[in-house]
Amino acid sequence: MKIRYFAWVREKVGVDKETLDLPGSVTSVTHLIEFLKARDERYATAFEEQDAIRVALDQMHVEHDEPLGNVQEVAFFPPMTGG
Amino acid sequence: MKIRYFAWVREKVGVDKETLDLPGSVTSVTHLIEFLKARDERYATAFEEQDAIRVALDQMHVEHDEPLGNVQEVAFFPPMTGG
Amino acid sequence: MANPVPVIATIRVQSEDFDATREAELLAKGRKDVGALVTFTGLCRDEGGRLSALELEHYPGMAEAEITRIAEQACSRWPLTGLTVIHRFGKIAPGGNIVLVVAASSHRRAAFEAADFMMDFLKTRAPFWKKEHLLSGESQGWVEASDKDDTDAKRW
Amino acid sequence: MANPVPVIATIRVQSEDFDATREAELLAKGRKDVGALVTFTGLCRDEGGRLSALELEHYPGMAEAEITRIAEQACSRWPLTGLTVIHRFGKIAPGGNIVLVVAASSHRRAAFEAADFMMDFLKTRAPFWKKEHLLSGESQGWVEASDKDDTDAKRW
Repeated sequence: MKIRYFAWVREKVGVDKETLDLPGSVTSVTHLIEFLKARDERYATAFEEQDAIRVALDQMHVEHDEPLGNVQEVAFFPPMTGG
Repeated sequence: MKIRYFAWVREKVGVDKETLDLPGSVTSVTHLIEFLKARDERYATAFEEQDAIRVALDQMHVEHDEPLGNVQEVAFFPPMTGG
Repeated sequence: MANPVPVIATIRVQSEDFDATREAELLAKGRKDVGALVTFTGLCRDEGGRLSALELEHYPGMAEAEITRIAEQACSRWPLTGLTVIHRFGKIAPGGNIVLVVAASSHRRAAFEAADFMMDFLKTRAPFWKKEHLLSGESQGWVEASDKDDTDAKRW
Repeated sequence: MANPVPVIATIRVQSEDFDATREAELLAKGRKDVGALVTFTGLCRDEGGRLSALELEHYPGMAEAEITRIAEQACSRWPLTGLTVIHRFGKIAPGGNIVLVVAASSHRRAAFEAADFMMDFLKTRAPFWKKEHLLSGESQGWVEASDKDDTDAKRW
């Protein structure tokens, strides 16, 4: 699965995108965040304030309890500040 | 006193401005309208729907019960449709 | 939210056309405190092909004075960095400009609300009256004031 | 109030500057059914002389997609004759353009509300993030999302 990070999430994780093979137990956004946090200190720091992180599946905003289904691309980022 | 008329009030009265000497009994806008209506059929027609007519004293919107005081200029016109 | 030093609005009542861009640029150019610029342009519609022109009559003197009073309210109510209002009079063909409001502020809500407020009160308080001229060559008569405009103005 | 045939909005996400006038003209030119044109331009402020630039990061692909989704909502909700949205990314100096919304309609409330709606949702849903660069040469960090923006977006 392709994972992208933006803004300070990207800076904390240290990469802007990566492709990961996920275990079958990772079926929702929340599971994916837990999986990432357990990988490495950088992810643990990036996702420390987990509720503040926004997520998009295949470029659509979703909530953390959304199932991952067959999505190709997951993105994590802080609340938007455009406009 | 200088009196001005605009839009369909002007068309019905037949002049765009005139200067009238008013009797001392004409002390408010309402009195002035009554005075004009009694003058001539054209005024009677112009002010037929009296409540629809707006009035300005010295270029400020006022209500019909406003005293005339020492104003120089009275204007009568329909509701505005600019913008 | 009120601005400690309200800006002086630029008000013009004219028969000539205006350049919305130029007016907007004048409010933003060379400044670094303007975060939001809202421009409203009111144009003459042909009402489904019925109209050849609108003719705008106005009350010279009072038109400028009343727009200035409305603009002063806007400037004291919202923290604007600039406000420009231009209202044309005379005969205007479909597609032509009638009215321009440009509101500049550091903040977008202030700019939006001030421009919206100005338009509502220009419609209901500025002494202008529109007469319709038909393509058939007749003069159709005076546009009637809309209740919707009165309702809009009561929002503020 | 809904338009029977919603217009197709013009959406662009680009690093290049835009010309607000030209975009507004494209929506009005040669038409006689446009009565109201509302243009919102969002500009980079220097925050009282503190900033040398804002840097806008965006999510390519999703930025266009999300703005399109917001614009489709606006087009189905208000009877617009045209809608253009341009959002820039990259480094933008104080006084520079960031975002443009132009809404055209026969009616002024529709044009005002659609532009206002677009801006509220661009702020809270379009995937862009601002980083501040200070005059001192440092990078100050990421701009925090404002609660006010969330409140504004909940009005609709």
